[in-house]
Amino acid sequence: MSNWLILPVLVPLIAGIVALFFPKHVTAQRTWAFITSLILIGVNIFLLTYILSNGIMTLELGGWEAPFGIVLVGDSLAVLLTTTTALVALPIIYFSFSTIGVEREKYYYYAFFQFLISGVSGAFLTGDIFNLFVCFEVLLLASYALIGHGGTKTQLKESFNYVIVNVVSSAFFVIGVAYLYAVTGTLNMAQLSERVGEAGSEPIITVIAILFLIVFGLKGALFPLYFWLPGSYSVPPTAIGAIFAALLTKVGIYSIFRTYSVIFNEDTAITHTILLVLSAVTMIIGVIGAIAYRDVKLILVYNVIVAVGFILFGVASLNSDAFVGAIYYLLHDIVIKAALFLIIGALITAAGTSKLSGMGGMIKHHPLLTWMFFIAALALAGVPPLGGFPGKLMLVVGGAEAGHYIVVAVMMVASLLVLYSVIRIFLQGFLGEPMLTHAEQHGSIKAQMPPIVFLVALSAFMGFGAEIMYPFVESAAETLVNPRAYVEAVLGGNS
Amino acid sequence: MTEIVDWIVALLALFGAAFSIISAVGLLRLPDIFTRSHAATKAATLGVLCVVLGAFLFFMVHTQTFSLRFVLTLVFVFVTAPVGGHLIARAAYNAGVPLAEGSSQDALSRSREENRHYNEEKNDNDQ
Amino acid sequence: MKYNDIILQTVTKFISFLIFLFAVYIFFNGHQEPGGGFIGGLMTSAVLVLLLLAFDMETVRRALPIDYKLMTAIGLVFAVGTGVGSFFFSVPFLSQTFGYFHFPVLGELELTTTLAFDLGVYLVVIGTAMTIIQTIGEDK
Amino acid sequence: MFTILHLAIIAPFLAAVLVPLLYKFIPRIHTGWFVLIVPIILFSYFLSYLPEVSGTGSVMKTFEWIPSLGINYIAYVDGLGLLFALLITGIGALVVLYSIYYLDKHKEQLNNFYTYLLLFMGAMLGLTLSDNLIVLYTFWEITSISSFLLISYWYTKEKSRYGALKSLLITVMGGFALLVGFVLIASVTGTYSIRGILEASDQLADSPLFLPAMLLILLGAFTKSAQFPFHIWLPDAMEAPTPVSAYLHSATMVKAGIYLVARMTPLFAVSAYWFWLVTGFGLLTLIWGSLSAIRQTDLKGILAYSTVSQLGMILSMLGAGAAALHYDSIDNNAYTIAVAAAIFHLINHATYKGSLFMMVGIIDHETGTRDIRRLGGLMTLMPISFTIAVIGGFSMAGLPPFNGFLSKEMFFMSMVEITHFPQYSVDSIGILLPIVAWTASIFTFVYCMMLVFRTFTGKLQKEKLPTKPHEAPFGMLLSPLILVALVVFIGFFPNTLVPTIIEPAMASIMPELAQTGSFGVDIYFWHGFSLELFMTIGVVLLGTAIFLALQKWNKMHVIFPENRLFNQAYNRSLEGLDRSSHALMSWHMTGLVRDYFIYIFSFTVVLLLFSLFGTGAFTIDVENMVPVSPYEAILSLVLVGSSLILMFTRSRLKAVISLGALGYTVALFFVLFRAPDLALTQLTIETVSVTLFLLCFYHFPQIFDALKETKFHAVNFVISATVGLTVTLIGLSASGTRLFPAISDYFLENSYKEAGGNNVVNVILVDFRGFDTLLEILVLAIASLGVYSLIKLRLAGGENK
Amino acid sequence: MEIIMSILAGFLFTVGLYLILTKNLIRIIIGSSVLSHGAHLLLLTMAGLKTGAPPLLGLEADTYVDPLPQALILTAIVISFGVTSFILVLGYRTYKVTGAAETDQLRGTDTDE
Amino acid sequence: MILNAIYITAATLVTISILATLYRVFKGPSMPDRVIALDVIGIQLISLTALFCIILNTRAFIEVMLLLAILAFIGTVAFAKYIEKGVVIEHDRDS
Repeated sequence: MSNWLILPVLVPLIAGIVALFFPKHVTAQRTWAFITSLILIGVNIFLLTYILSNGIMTLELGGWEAPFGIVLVGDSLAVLLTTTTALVALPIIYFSFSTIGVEREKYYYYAFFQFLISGVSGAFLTGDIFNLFVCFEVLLLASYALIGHGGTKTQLKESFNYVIVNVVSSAFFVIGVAYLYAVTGTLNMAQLSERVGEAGSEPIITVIAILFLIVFGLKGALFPLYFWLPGSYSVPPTAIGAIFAALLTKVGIYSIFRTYSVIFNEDTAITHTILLVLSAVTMIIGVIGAIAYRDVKLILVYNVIVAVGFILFGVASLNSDAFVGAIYYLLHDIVIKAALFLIIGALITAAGTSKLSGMGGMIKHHPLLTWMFFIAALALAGVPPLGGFPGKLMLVVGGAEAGHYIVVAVMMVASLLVLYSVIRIFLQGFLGEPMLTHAEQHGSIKAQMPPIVFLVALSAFMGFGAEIMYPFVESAAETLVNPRAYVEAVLGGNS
Repeated sequence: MTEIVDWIVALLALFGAAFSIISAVGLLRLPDIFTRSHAATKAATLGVLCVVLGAFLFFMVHTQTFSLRFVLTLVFVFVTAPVGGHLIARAAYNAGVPLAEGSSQDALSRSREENRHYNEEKNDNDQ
Repeated sequence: MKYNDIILQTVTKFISFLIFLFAVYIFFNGHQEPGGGFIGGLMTSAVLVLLLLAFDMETVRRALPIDYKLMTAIGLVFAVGTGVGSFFFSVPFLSQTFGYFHFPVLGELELTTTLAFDLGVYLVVIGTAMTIIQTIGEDK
Repeated sequence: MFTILHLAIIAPFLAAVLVPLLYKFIPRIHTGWFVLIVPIILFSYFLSYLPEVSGTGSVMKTFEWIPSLGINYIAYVDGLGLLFALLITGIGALVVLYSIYYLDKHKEQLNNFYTYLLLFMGAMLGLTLSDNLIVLYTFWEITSISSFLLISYWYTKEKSRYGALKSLLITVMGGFALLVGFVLIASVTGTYSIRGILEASDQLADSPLFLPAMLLILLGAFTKSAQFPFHIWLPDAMEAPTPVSAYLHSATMVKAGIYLVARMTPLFAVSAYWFWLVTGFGLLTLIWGSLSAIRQTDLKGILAYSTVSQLGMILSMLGAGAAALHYDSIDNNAYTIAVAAAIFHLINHATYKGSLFMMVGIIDHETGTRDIRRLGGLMTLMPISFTIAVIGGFSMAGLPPFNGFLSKEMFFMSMVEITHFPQYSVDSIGILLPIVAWTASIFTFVYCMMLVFRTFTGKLQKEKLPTKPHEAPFGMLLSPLILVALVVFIGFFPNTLVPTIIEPAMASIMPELAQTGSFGVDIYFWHGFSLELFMTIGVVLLGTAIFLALQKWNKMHVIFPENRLFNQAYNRSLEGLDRSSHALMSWHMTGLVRDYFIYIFSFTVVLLLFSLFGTGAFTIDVENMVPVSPYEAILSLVLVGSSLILMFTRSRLKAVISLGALGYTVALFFVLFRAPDLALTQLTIETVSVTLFLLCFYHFPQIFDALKETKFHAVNFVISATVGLTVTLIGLSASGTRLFPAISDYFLENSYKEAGGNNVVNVILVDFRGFDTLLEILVLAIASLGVYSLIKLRLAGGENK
Repeated sequence: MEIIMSILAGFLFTVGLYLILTKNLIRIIIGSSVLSHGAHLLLLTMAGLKTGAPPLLGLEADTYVDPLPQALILTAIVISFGVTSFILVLGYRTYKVTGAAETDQLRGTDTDE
Repeated sequence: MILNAIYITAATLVTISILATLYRVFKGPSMPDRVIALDVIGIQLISLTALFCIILNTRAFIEVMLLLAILAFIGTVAFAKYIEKGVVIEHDRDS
């Protein structure tokens, strides 16, 4: 039974491998990618329900007992995230059919995509810090391949920066693991948790914690480590940008969640203060960026950064309400970022430009797209009862509980400006005088609508159906607040 | 028995090291690439021969194992070192690296003329 | 003018065979002595690189008509396949097993499923290295 | 449970979904007719609640929405809620009726219009009939959004979009403040239910969060109700079609803030801050709004500012009414009159303001302009409109026999009364309150007169009108006529409203007082030669004088120059935000990866060194270290040497050679530290990498050979050296703090026994940590395929040459 | 020895980062390579430079060095090989397509088309 | 013990010669000089590894020696071809 836990990694992995065998058959590639994504969703949902009723699930890979072999840990948080990943992957794959271009599809596009999903799921599930590094590398390599895929001028310009920044951060990841291994002598996160707990507030562990914060902050685009993000997320084709914006930063954030709740939970005074300040500044810098630009892609990209600040604020607040909020927000942000990117992609297709000044009156020819954008924009800003709201509410509640009133205020101002930044797209791009007549439209976006509608509906469901999600989110937050359960599930409580 | 072999090994090791040093000195002191290449291949291979032979003996005595791989290593070095030296020397010549000032003659000067057009990578050669 | 690399090519023919044998040896012996799929694979690629250096792309391709991308994929299939097998035996994913078997001529030999896994690694490493080198080499 | 009441509240939303379908499939019939059904049914439905909520009754129905987060949809109908529900649906029905004639079904996108309108109606209903603060907040935001959509309905107009954005930003800002306020309240009381919170109000009063929560909630209410200085969004919101203005700005949207203040009164009224803030801002808004209204030349502009001003008035009455809550019973509690006046005026305002907006709409529709400088003399051409204007305008001015007079009298009365309030130093500076109220009323009178007489009397300037004026069709006049009929009716029979609506609403605002008996509100025209009457007479006299004087000078802008202070503040701050953020971004987002690294590394180093030395984590443990052999030291020098070459070399080939040397040396270190597998791997990989480098050099340009700009870069060096130093220091500290034995003995023990391998490293790779290896070869595979597709796949837009 | 190794790793980091901070593509790529060497050496050092036999049980020694970090480093080496080869190709494709040999020529995403 | 000292001395000497050779890599002056130096370093590394085998008394590194021999050769060939022709792997020599 526990073997099922590997499936979120294995299904896309196998899907990708099989896709390598017939790269030139585009239809087959598409069908295969679509079917496997469906299977992935099914597997994940099954796991999710299974875990909710049976508690944390572990899989000792290779049958080697916990601290020695690699162990996959499926707690609610991890499986919620893999499920959301799968749910986002499907529409983006569908979106790719009509936007990515046959040429790209022939050059392993879907394989890279599946490997990316595989790496992301692996990073969510793994309970081993070095394996986390390897999973990171898988998803990074896949992202390198995707970001430069097609090799257009703009893409290449940014990909080099992207790759080099991540190479450096990987090097830091390795030395972080090295330090941790020197001090604790283990790699298993549960055992790390135990050993760090036994060590008490050993100062060197705080230093290592901060190093990890920097490493994950680099992946997660935390202030002041986000510089690589705007360029690299805005250049690749929309579908790729969408999956990046939806997932890649989230993996970094998830790692901060995991390491800061399971491992570095002893001496929180310094680390969490740093986290708090950084999250606030990240929100601010993100909205400033979102306001500063008149390019729809860039506006969205900076909004990715804002969300990072929001979610980490939940971690910094360190109470169960805040964690619930952070998880809600995290899950929703995956969905809504994907949705917004796809919408913007369709918008750019229709308008022929990504500059706000070059578009207008889209509502006239594309009313559905307009309303999808509007709803998504509101959901992004956390307007109730859409999906962004429960997360934001609980973040505010948790923040207030922890007494971080100033950051709560910052968060509210940031939300307002987020709304401003996206509503501006609405006002200038969708409303206003139509720039193009019907004949001049730059391309049909009909085929792009189903995934958009699906994602927006998913986002709306996350708001209206917050109650349905709550048990999962709550138990996820529970493992964060109280990592004992996690440790016991992995080590069997006897070591 | 072991003792004696050990001393032989030590001696071989020292010899090898000495050859190594010689080749290094040669590499440093000799005037041009071609003479240096001579020092490199000759002295270094000899050095390696001594040391590896020493190691070979050492393990033969200490662990009673006869490892073919030592021999293989030697074979390899001996087969490849001259080829490598040859290739570099030829490359150097064709790339237009000057002979030492005291060289009496350049036997391949005609062929060098013909090869001018291959020397586009001049910039690789130091300023 | 053309260079003739007779010396190099002759030596290469001889040596590459030796290295290849050595690589295979190192691959099979990896479980007991230094070596294994990675090193074996890398050495095999080193052989191929040497061949490419001594001869040229087309010659080598004619001699060894291999699609290295496919080789990579097959390698992955091997590696993943040993894991997927565990689903049928209801043991944890990637569980490996080994046993000692008696063979008529060779005598007592150890056979492990890790060998299949390692073979996957071996193939992927060769496939990867050679795909990269070949594509760069072909690029005009 | 989901009840009919819930259904009724969200019915407009459901209808909103149907509207586009109806519009699309039944284009022949004006969509408005279908829509009209909704508010009419709802109005009658809510009327049926009248008996139940009379007195202190209420109806509560709970639907569990997100109980885990404390968010339940509790529909709660009490006096106050019902009052609003009736206003919303009643005026809503009239507005829809009016809009059917106002909006042309061929020219306008009716589907959008009615969808927005229904959304808005539903949101207002939900807002006023919710007991749960979060649900209330939800509807609150939906009102902001639907009003945004309504204002931007004519989306091609620049000004519509400007006004829409402004109203959205301001009201959503208030909304966010409200949310935080609610959360603060709930964090003290532990519930989001208004009922529950009122029960725990003592607890809240003692909490340090009392004041912040109150301020935040007031901020929300003030922004929504367009109180000074947040009123600036309202005049720009006049870009919406007139039916929208009539709806939003007379009866609904702006009243949401009033509703909230009324709702929160029992919770916060004990505070002096509440009293002064609400009353003070109310009066300030009142006078500011009426002064601004005089300056307007646009009819809708006048109405907009008049709305601002009137809202201030209602709010000030509610504020003054807070005084009543300081008494335990209704007896001898003269301050309840203020609350009664507030509610009464709320109703009156809805009636006359609605009719006036519709009247302005008619004029706009029929003459093509709303500019009073171009209008005049329409009395004979549009007699019915004129009648509406007179009744509505006079009522607003507070003239008898209309309902406005009654509530204005009560307003004066309560303002005078409040000066007797013994607390909060009202007895000293409180005298200002009636004076301000009275002054403001004079200007109110003036702009009402302008509205009526500048439009309908004087000379008709036909040449200035875009279209030939004539009376509007009957359908269009119907709604305003009904409203003015109400104005007159209420004027004559105000007490019909008292037991049915006003007193239940008062009971909601003052629940504890309501327990002690009836409020005994009695509204009548004549109550002797009281102070209030003289105040009204004064208003009329002075107002007429000023109006006539203004008429003569016709240059009111000289006396009251257009003051756009707050508008400018808004515009400037938005522009400033845009510009400064752009400046900030282009300053640090240089696009140069080196700069980014500088930031990142500086940050990293500062943080790490700070934590290393700040926490005293730095230690060096020399005890357990391995001694150094001479050759190891020299080998280190080799490593240093080859990397130094790398650092300063100008030739790329030299760089690769030294990179190779470096890699080989590293391999030798692996040998030294007894890692044969590593050494083997490192060697082969190094060789293959070097080959790769050489291969790639073919594709790099010639000029690339001499690496340009290799002069020593001090800043770079300092930064990288500090990072290197940090790495070293942490490394030393970490290896000096080995707290636990490594887990690796297990591998040594079990490698042969369990996995059948002697080479432990290999066994770990393929067995113990086989998953790592699986993913690792995946990485390799991706890398190779990535390289392949990078080279082979060249889409347009690539390749320079 | 630990001190020397730590310093060496730090030094390799310095060199690697210094190269990365230059603007030249090739130097950056080489820098990333150096950086990973530093990381690997550090990982080895951090695991403890115990004296003992190489982790080959066939040697039948009394003590062995810690095999786990070696496996980790091997993984890391192979991964960084993959990354290096990718980035190398990316570098030269970038040069060919954009004509930029220095990162400061890679600025501006909007000069396309 | 003295034997061990001798081994270590030998190892030290070889390392010194590596260092000296490295100076040639640094100094040049021509590219082939560097390559030759690199080739020599490779060979010296074999010696050094053999010495380590003796010092550490382990057979574990024999493969390393063999590999060094192979790879040093491959490296040298690659460099030589690069210097000579600018291209390491020819596409098709006959054309």
